[in-house]
Formats: sequence, structure tokens, C-alpha cells
Amino acid sequence: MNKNLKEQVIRSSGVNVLKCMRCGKCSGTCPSYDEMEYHPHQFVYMVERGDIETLMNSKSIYKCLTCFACVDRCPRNVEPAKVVEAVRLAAVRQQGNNHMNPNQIPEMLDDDLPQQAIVTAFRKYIK
Amino acid sequence: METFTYYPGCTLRTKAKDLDTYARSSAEALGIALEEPADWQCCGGAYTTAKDEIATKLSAVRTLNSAKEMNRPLITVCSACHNVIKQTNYDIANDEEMASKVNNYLKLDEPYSGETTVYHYLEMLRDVVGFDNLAQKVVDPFKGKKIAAYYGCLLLRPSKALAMDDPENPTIMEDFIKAIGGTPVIYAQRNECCGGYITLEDKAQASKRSRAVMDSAQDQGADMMITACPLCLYNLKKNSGSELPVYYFTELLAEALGLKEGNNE
Amino acid sequence: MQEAMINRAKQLLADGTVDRVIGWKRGEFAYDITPAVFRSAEELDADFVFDDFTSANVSKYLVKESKKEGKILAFLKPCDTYSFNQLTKEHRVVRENVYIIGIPGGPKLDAEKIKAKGITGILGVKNENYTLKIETVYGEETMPYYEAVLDKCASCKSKKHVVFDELIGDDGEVLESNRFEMVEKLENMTAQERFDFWRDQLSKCIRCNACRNVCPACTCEKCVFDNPNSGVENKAPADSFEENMFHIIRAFHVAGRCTDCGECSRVCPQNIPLHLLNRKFIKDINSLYGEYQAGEDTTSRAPLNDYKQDDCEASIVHERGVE
Amino acid sequence: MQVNENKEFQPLIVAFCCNWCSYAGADLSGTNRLNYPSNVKIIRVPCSCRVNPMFILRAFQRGADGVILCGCHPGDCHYTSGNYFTRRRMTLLFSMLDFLGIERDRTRVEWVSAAEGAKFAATMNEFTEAVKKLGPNRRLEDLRCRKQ
Amino acid sequence: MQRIGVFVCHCGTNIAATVDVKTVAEALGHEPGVVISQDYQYMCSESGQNLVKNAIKEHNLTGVVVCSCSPRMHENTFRKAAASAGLNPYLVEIANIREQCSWIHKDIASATEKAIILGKAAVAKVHLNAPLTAGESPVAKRALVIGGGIAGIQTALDIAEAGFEVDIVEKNPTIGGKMAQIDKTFPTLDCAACILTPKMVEASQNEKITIHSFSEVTDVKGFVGNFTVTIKKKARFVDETKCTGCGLCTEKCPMKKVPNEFNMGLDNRTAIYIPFAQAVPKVATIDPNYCMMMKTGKCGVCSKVCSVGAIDYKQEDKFIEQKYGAIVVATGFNPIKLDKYDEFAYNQCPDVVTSLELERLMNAAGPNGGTLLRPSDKTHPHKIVFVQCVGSRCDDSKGKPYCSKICCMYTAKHAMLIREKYPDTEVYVFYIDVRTPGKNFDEFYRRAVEQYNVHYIKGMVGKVTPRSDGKIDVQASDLLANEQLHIDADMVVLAAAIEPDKTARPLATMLTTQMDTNDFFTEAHPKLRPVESATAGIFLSGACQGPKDIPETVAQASAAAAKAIGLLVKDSITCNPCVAHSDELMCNGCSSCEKVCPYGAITYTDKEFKMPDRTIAVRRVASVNPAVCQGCGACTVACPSGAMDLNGFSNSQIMAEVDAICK
Repeated sequence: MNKNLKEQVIRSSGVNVLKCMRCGKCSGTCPSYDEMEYHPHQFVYMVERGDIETLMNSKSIYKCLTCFACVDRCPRNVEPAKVVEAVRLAAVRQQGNNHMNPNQIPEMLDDDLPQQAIVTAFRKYIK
Repeated sequence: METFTYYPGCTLRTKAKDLDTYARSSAEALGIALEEPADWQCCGGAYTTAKDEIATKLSAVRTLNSAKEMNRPLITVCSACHNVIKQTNYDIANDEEMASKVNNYLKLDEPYSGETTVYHYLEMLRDVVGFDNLAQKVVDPFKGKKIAAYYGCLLLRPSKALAMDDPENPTIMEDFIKAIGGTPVIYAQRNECCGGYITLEDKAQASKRSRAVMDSAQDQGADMMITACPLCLYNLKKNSGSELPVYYFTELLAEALGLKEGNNE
Repeated sequence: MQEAMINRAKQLLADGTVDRVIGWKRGEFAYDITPAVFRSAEELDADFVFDDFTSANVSKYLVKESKKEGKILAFLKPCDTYSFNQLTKEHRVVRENVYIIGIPGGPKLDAEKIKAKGITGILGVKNENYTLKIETVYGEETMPYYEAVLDKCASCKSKKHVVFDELIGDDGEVLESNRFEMVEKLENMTAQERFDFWRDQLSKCIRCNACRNVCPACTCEKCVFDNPNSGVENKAPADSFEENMFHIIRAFHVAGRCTDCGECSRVCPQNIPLHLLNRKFIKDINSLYGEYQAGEDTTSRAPLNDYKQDDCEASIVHERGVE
Repeated sequence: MQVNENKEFQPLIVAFCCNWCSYAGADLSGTNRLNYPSNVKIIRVPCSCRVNPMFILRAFQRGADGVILCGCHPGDCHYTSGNYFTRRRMTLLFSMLDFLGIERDRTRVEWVSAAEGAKFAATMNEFTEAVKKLGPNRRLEDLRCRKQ
Repeated sequence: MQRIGVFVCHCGTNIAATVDVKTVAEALGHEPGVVISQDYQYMCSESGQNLVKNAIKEHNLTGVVVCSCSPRMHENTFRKAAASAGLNPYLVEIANIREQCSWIHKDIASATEKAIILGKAAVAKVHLNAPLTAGESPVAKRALVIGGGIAGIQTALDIAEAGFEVDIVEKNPTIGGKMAQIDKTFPTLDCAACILTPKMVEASQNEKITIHSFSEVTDVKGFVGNFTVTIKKKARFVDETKCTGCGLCTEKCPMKKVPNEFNMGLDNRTAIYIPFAQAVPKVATIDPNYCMMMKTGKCGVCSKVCSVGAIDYKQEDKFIEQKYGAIVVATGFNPIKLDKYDEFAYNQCPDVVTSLELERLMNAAGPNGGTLLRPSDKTHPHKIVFVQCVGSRCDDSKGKPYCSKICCMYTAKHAMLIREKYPDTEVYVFYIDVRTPGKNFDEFYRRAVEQYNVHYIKGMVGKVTPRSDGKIDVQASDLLANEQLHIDADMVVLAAAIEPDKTARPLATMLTTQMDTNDFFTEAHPKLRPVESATAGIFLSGACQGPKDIPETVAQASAAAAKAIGLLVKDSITCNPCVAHSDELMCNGCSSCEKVCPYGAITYTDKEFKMPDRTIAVRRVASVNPAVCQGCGACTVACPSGAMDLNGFSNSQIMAEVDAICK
């Protein structure tokens, strides 16, 4: 349990994790569920428990599509995607923890790829 | 002629020129003038919901503030830009702390606090032009075409901020399809994510998601699909492995209005 | 006009439609026109006056007159019809006992404004191309017509008769008036400035009760200020509080019932702009609860006897305007 | 109230409370031992709509520095609609006092339910502080009633 | 000359610890008119009360002030004590020096000072108190029950049983309510119709009960014991007294494409219809929105085939007025609309249904004659997914904040019935929690799991995707397996939240009763007075007060009936004497007071007055019916002349308090 990290994630996300009633609808609706090691409802619960580092070290934080399905469909207005985002930021803000390296980019490109994909990746994975 | 401030966004300048040119020519034909603010910047492509992320929100605020200074509503057409700008605007208007932090950075003449109205191009068609009016201006209707509207995640959610349509039961694109003479196809995956954001990082997932969307539309008998998002278009075409054609909605709009030939240099 | 009114009044007396007429007659001076009851053609011929100084609202007299036996003819200007309607709504007049002839409204003239130009000994006036020619015992004088118009007429709200049995002349329209300008100006002052303004004005009050007596909404059987049991009985203001108190309570008691006829300010011998208090209430009511014109009809609910579930909270006073 | 040169100004606050909600709410803050200043004196009325503007002016006349009116929340009035009338009356009265240059913070309407003991205490603390800041009521006082 | 006694209570140390009670008693002893001022340990105790009583007798007191706890606590105690000593009870005033003084202040000096001021205010007020006598008003020996579901029927039967007349007003053409639509009931699985329809018949045959079906309450005036209610009998275009319910008209009616609301729109009925076979009253009703005769003037088949000539196309709404002593509200509930939750594809796929629709699909009298078939293609479903808590337990904007209470049990029932009848059908239930408090309830749910092999999965459905092959892809989380599931279902059943009927809110306004933010009626006390509303004479029965299952509804219905009977057996009730009254000499007759009176207690009469000049003037003046007035005082402020005043809280009394406080 890391109290500082927990507080930071809660502040940064603006989410009140205590509103969660553990229905699991976020994980029921998540399109990236199978790609994730920890699922949306687990993010909410683990943040409540203060188990942030486990989440920060998991690839799950890069699998969220930020599609807000969980945010819109949560019956309790918990907004799990905002929790995921806050944990991801806590991770990439640490020195040398950029998830993506600009040098990798050119090999990923093809002619049709809109640059919005690259902009987004930088915005989300790099500090 | 009514004039709006128009924000094209970076992708519409490069890979999604079609989305832009057809939007402009159609607007003109519908009696709407679109004026770009002089100094817009890329919106960032993805909205950072974190409350302690300020710098990443500034470019969107600058655009919103330009529109405020031009004293007109702001129109966007790219779903991603729309989502970023509208969420930014919502948070600035509703989160005082964030607004004051942003204004501290920007040092504007007058602080920005969410005054600008942001419309998506589709909302402009619905609320300013009116779908009934649009239908009357159509010269080349898509008669008998079964068209699937793809909203994706960006146009509708988070519904609190976007407030464009019912997030689970949207009708705006279907009404648009009816206006241009086509038959809308309702399919359950129309408001699910195509996985576009992850396409750089995880092709497999992007392809799984886009496939699910395309399959659902095809399964309900769609002949073609329309979208407002360059990244969705790319992903659905490139990664789904499906043959179903995907177009920007503005392309169909221009075609229905009889403008397509003239603009295809 | 005067002649047409007299002729019609005579006819109605003759055919028995009415047995008396309420109109106006001249007092000591040419501009001193006061309401009077006429019972015969002779009396009408002798004393009935209707001219540019005839501004008094006769509605209030009908509270008593309409309860007497027989029917009375009343000549009502557009603004007077609003007062009459409001009194009907409050069951203060008996509509069936009044035969109403709607007559054209002002603008009427303010003798004080003419006198303020140093013109005295007024015998009569004539409006020629918006120049007022004043016949005086010292010869003819002139002044711009609009400078002599009564304040209440200058911000006239309506030329329409909301109740009548017949009309002499044409009916008019509800006007777009600028009557809230001064209220707005005051609202935009600071609290201290407003306080100073009103202290200056209300301290002039000599409690002559002219405002209360002329007001067509002030028709209580017994006024709270005259009632030793009301707890606020108060015949003459002893200090600034009582000056304030009288005018606040008076304005509050007529809030939502005042038709903005402007008589209170017209008759105030101290020239206190009392109508601004009433207009403040009217303006608040219009902006907070929807447009409402007292006296426009006889059935609608007065704003203070009505509510909506989503009315604004009283804290709105704290949220707007200048402190 | 005593205006002692040496002492901090202690405003006199008159609170009109409706019997069914706010008076019960005030009782509840007592039951829960929630403190608020003794400057506040409560007058019980059956409903907030019983409060005549004359009572409020009377309180100011006799030396009150602030008057607060508490009633059931809109929609919860024991008499169904009383507080709706109160709301309109007080809005207009306060607006008029404001128009005459009387400080806005001397008057207030607050809806306090029978269950909101904490809100009652908080409201009284807040209101007393606000009136304290304004100092003694000078713009609407009756000099004859001023205390030595 | 007033002779006032002041009694200061210590309340043990509750008051005495922070308020110097001796000083208070001493100070108040010097107030004008006070002849005795005492303090005592416990004023509310018997010896304390005797102190007051003896003082009243000994000093011949004209008024009593008790400085003690809140008047809400002991005002009545001291009023009774005064009355027993021969003093009018309304000459007693309480100064609240406990809840509003000793309990909130810590400083003894300022608390004592405040207690004295509060005492002075009470003394000032009691100087002006007038003796009041509580009047009595008669009780009309008839009850009105609004709503003819199981709650209303049970209440009506119980009241009739006690020998009182009861009227049931039901807005639909038949009584029976939701229970009539239900197939089986939990946890016994007996058929709902078998236990409900005998009660419906009993109600219709009981000579004390009058059923106004297809009717609505449009106006309520009056007060406890004396309500006057206007009931609109909506035109059904069939003469109820003639129609025999033979049903020939419904067979012959050519307009057969009207969505059948009794079957939740899952099949069609005719334009002239009887909702179901056991309807009470069994009378046909014409739906004017569909009837060809009413719309085009061409048809008239029903009129031709009706052998008793009951059809009347020209029938109009009828209004009847009736006096009642008590009113019982039993307006019930409805499932919510599911438009907001289309991730479950309710609007996209006919095979996604609500639980109430499933009841009809399974009911022998339902659209499929009791065989469970998919609405889309009338085939047997082999895999059914149930989703719990759709719209219940939500945050503000997302749905209802409360648990709908009945869904867990009826879902277990549905699952069990399906597994029983169609063992080849797999049933999945996605749940958040399974809530089964109630006799034999959890055992029932366990049976569904253990005996019938229903798959209960802890988790929630997140997305439903109908496919063209007729299957429905249900994507959901299985929280215990930590998996996301995809189930190829044939049907999806949504346990929609329930909400109060939409007619309840306007009715509450008419009845001057309170509602919570969810539009459930508020009970007078959540624990101790659960079936009474805060408005005297109005009682609550069934789901209009909160979500309830059938046994609870019936229990509450009988409880409401008992309360109503308790009122109806009285010949008269005592009224509150603290009511408004008008001084005719000052009244303007302007009607302002009447406009703000929520009870319609004010009427006007023309009265003759002798004028000072000896003439007679007729004036319109207000008079207050003291039995109707509840004493809010709204009229006293609306009255510009101050003619209207309130007993017990008069203008002069309140001003005296203000003066005493501000002195």
C-alpha cells in the first residue's frame, strides 16, 4: 500500500473510487479486456487498496483505448478510464519510463497512417 | 450566410484531406461560411482526463479562445479533435481549479472559462442547417443504399461532456443518412471503439476491434460505412480485413449535394 | 373631445343608462383639475372639464361610487382602465354598476414644470407643433411641449383600454416604454450611493399621505399605519427608520397589484420619485417570475399570490448587481 | 447588541424558523451539540410563510443586525406551498432593501430540514460571521431604539 | 392584570450545567406581570408538573412560561398540566433553553444571558396569548382508495369488512394492477391469477365497495374526516350498467391491430376490448384512438352485434363528487423506460425483453398461450441471459438510486420456472448482489442454483450485440473467474428498475402530501408511522411508498386499512385551534388570502355593515373555516390590511417576541 501514490492517483483522476459498488460492468463492457492483465474494475479496487505500483508496472495501462465505454456505462459514475489514465501518467512521469521511443516510430509508419495516431501515442505514452 | 469558426485539425491537412475539402464545399453550398482561426495548433489527438495535466490542454484552449474572440461557435469535423476540444471546454467550464491553472499559463487578456460553443459538423447540419433543409438540397440521393453509421467512441463519449446525442441510442448520423437519401443500418457495435488509438502499438488488438465493428455492420446488411474520424477510417480499412467500403460522411454529403466532381481536382 | 364627452354623458343620463357621471372639474386655477360627480346635464355643461391638465385617475373613486345605488358613467384613460381592472379583480369595485367610456390618454401636462420656467398666472394652454403656447394673465408664453409633459406620461406603458363599454376616439396599443431606465440606473450604483439617494429623497417625506390617498391600489378599509393593533401604527415619521418603513411597506403591499399609473409621484408635494419603488418591484417580478402587468385582466393570479416550483431563490439578490 | 468600544462587535441575529423543519433542525443541532453563536435568537413560527415583512423591519428597527428566515426545503413544506410564497415574498423584499442601499448580507433565507442539524449550525455560524463583518446595522435603525 | 408564572427547568444537568438557572428564574421574576418564578430539577416529572399546577391554583395564574427543552418535546405535557389545573392550555408558552441554548453554547455567562432573553420573549408573548378552544369536526364515514391493484383491493376489502363504505378509483378499465399481469408468485410459485382474481371478485361483490374503473381523481378539497373528492369517470363509450361482458363485440371488431398494453404490446387487441378474461368489472371499453367509428364515422359493428345496446359512441366524461373521511393512496409502480440503457440493445432487438414482458410471454393467458417463444421468430429460446439491476442502484444521473427490491426474487423465479418447464434451456443470471431477505426467500434462490442449475454469475453485462443469425452476443464480466465472457444467447431479460406511477406526483399535490425525490410518498415517520402520510387522513398502501413485493404490499395495505378504520370509527375529531381568523371590519374582500390558502379554507360572504353615517353598506368579507384551516399563516401575510391574523401566532405576539429579543 503506497499512500502517497494512492493520493496522487485519486487527485489526478478526480475519481471517488469509494462510489464503486463492484458490479463489474466496466469490465463487462471493456473492449480491451482480454489484452489486459488487470481489468477496469480491478484498477478501481486496487487504487482503493493503494496497490498502485503493481498497476504501474503492468502492461495493462497501455492497453486501455480511452474509449470511455466504462465511464459512460458505469451505473455509479465512477469513471474507471480516468483512473487508468492517472495510473499511466504516474508511470510515464517517472524518469526514463517513456513507453515509446521516438526512434521506434518511423518503422511503424505506413503511407496512410494519419499522424493523429502518432500525436496521440506521444501524448499518452511519453512525458 | 452564417459564419462559424472552423477548426480542421492536423490530420485534415495531410492524410484526411477529403474529410476537409468535402466539408468545406458542402458547407458553402448549404450557406455556411467556415473561417479558420489564424493560429490554430494541433489539439493533441487524445484528451488527458488527468486533473494535474495542464500543459497538454493548452493548445485546445487557445483554439477555443480564438473562437471566443471571433465571437462565434466553433465547428470541428474530425471526431478526435472534436472530442479533445469539447472535453477541454467542458472541464474548463466546470472545474474552477483547472480553469485557473490553465489561465495562469496562458495569460490571456481575459481569462477563458468555457464560453465558446463547440459544434461538431454533424450538429451544425442538424441544428443550424436542419436535416429537412439538407434533404431538400440533395440532388443525387443515395437511394436504396444501406449505410452503416459508425460513431466509434469519440463522438458520443463521455456523454456528459460531448452531449451530442443519446450515447447508447444515437440518431444524428442515421438522420443524416436519411437526409441524403440512404437507408441507415442500426448495428450494435456502432458506438464501440475500433481500437484506432492502439494501432501503432498493438496491431492485433486494433485488428480484432475493427473486425468486430465491421462484422456487426456487415451482419446487419450494410453496403457501406461512414465515419467522421480519420483514424477510424484508416484502422477499419487497413486492419479489419473486411471488404466493406468506408467513407468520410462529408464525402457522401458532397456527393449527394452534387459537388464531388467539381472538387476532385 | 370635451364636447363629445359631455354630449355622450348627457345622452346616457337622458336614456337612463346611468344616473350620474364621474368626471373632472376645475379648481382654483386653470391647471387644478379634480375629479367630481355630476348628476345632470346642467352640471355637466357648467363644470365638466377635460383638457391637457386632466390627468387624475378616477378609478379609486369608484370603490365607493360603484357600491351606491344606480349606475355611474366613468371616463377612463388607458392607464385608468388598468387600475379599474385591478380593482375589479380584487372585488373592490362593482363592475356592473359602472358604465365605462374609454377616452384617449395623454400626454398630459405638468403645471409644475411650466411654473418652473417662471411662467405664472396660467389661464390655458395650446399645443402647436410641439410648441406649447401658454396663455397667462401676463400675456402669451411659449415653451417646448415635451418639456411640460408629466413624467408618468413621458414613460407611458400603454395606450390600450383594457376594459370599456364604449370608446370615444380610437383604441391604442401597448407601448414599448423606457420606464425602467431610472430603476436600472439606481441598480447600477453602489449600495452606499443607493442608500444616499434614497435617504435624500425619503427624508423629504412629510407623511401627508397624498401618495396613499391617490393610489388606486391603496384602498384598504383600514390601513395598517392607522391601526393601533397592527404593531406598525405610525401617523408621522419620527425618524429615518419610519420614513423608510412607511414607503417599503406601502410598496410591498401594492407589489404585484400596482399598475404603474404613476399617480403617487404626481401628487407628492415633495417630489419624491415614489414610483421608482413600485417600478423596482415590477421590474423584479417581470424578470424573475415572467412578464406581469397588473390590471391587464381580471383573472390572472397576482405574482405574490402565485409560485412556481422552480422559482429562483432569494439568494439571487446577493448574486446579481452591485453591492 | 452591546457595542462596546473595547470588545469585538457582537451582532444580534433574529432567526425565524418554521415549526416543522427548521425549528426541528435547530433542535437537532442542539441534540447533536453542534455549536453556533449565542447571538442567534430563534422565533418559532408555524411556517416560513407566516413571516410578515413587517416582522423583519421591526427586528431591524429594534436593533437586530441581521435577520434570517428558515423554512422547509421547497417541495417539502408541511403545508405544501407555504415556503414557495415565502420565497417570492422574501426575494422581492430583500431586493427592495438592496435597492434602498441596505446591505444584502443582513438578510437571508435558508432551507433547513428537520434532519439538517449540521446545516443549521453551519448556516448560523456563517451568517453571524457575515453580519459581524458588516458591523452594526446603521442604515436601517431606529435611533430611539439604540442601546446605550 | 396578568399574573404569570415562570418555571425554569434544570433538566438534570442538561440545562443547569451551562445555564445558571437560578439567575434566569431571578431575572424573569422581575418581568412585568410575573408573580412567581421558580426553578426545579425536572419540570416534566410528576412533581415538577405539580409545582406548575399548584402555582396556577395558588396564584390564580393567567399565563405560564416554562423554560425547558424544545416545545416539540413537552409543550403538550405542560399544556395538559395547565388544563388539569383549570388554566386554558393555550396560555402556556415554552422557552427552549435546552436544544437552542444550553446544548449549543459552552460559555455559562452568554448561555445564561440568552436563556433570560428567550424567557423574556416567551413572557412577552404569553401576555398576549388568548384562551383557545379546540373545535370538533365530524367524520364522513366513507373511505376512498386510489388505485385498484392488490394494495388497493386489500385495503378496500379490509375497510369494507369493518362495515364502512369504500370507493376504489382505478385509472385502467379493470382493477387488478400489476399482479394481474404476473404469471406465478415467489417463493411459493402459486399462480398469481388464482389468488388475485377471487379477491377482485370479492371486491366487486362486496356491497360496501364501489369500484370506479377507468376513472381518475381530479380534485381533492377538505381535510381529515371531511374530504370532498371529484372523480372523473372517463368515457369508455360502453354503458357499464348494460354491458354483460359477453365479449361478442371484441370478437367482431374489425380493428384488430391495437397494441395490447395488458400483454406489454407483445400482441394485439381490438379497438373495443376487455383487458383480460377475469377483468373486473367485466365491461368492454372502446379505444377512441383506434375505433373506426370514432375516427371515420364508418363501422359501428360493435353497436350492431351488442344485444343489450350498451355501445354509446357519444358518451362523455362524467364527474362525480363524493365526501370521504379517509383517503388511501395505492397508486403502485411501473418498470422504468429503458431508452437510456441501450447497451443492452432493448430498442434494437425484440428478443431483449423486460422481466414484466417475460411474465406475459410465459403466462397461459399471454401472447403465446403460455409457451415461452422468442418474440422475433416464435422459436424456443435455448439460452437465456438475465441482467439484474438495470437502472437500479445508480448514481444520480444514471438511474434510480434505490434498490428495486423485488428483482432478485422474481428473476430467481423466472430462472427456476424456465428450467422446470424447458430443461434443455440454459439460464444465466448476472448479478451484483443477490438480495433475498424474507421468509423462505434465500432458500428459494438457493433452490434455483442447486436444484435447477441456474448459472449465477457475479458480474455485469456490458454490451449486447444482436446478430443477423438470430443469436445475441452478450458480453459480460465474470468477476470471480476474472474473465470477460461472450454468451450466444437467444433471449436477454432485463430486470428494469421500478418507479412510482406517473400519476402519483400530481396526486400528491392535490392531497397536499409529501414525496421524496424519487416520487415515492413520504410516510409520517419512517419507523413508527409507516403507513400514514404527514397529512392527517391520508394513508399509504403498497409500492407508492417504496418498492415492495406482494406479501409486504398486502401487509401494508391491511395496516393502512386499520389506520383508516381507526379514523372512520370516530364520530368527530378534535381540530387545532391555532387557526387563522379574519377581522371583518378591516377585510377588503380582495381574495388575496383565498389565493394562497392551500386548503381552500377561506370563503367570502357579502355582509351588511352599519357605517358611521348610519347608512348600511354591503361588503364582501372573508371567513375562515376553522376545521379546514391548518394554521400555516400564508394568508396573514397576503392580507394587505392586516385583517387576517393567526391564533397562537398573532402579529402582535410575534412582534412582542421580536421586541423582547431585540431589547
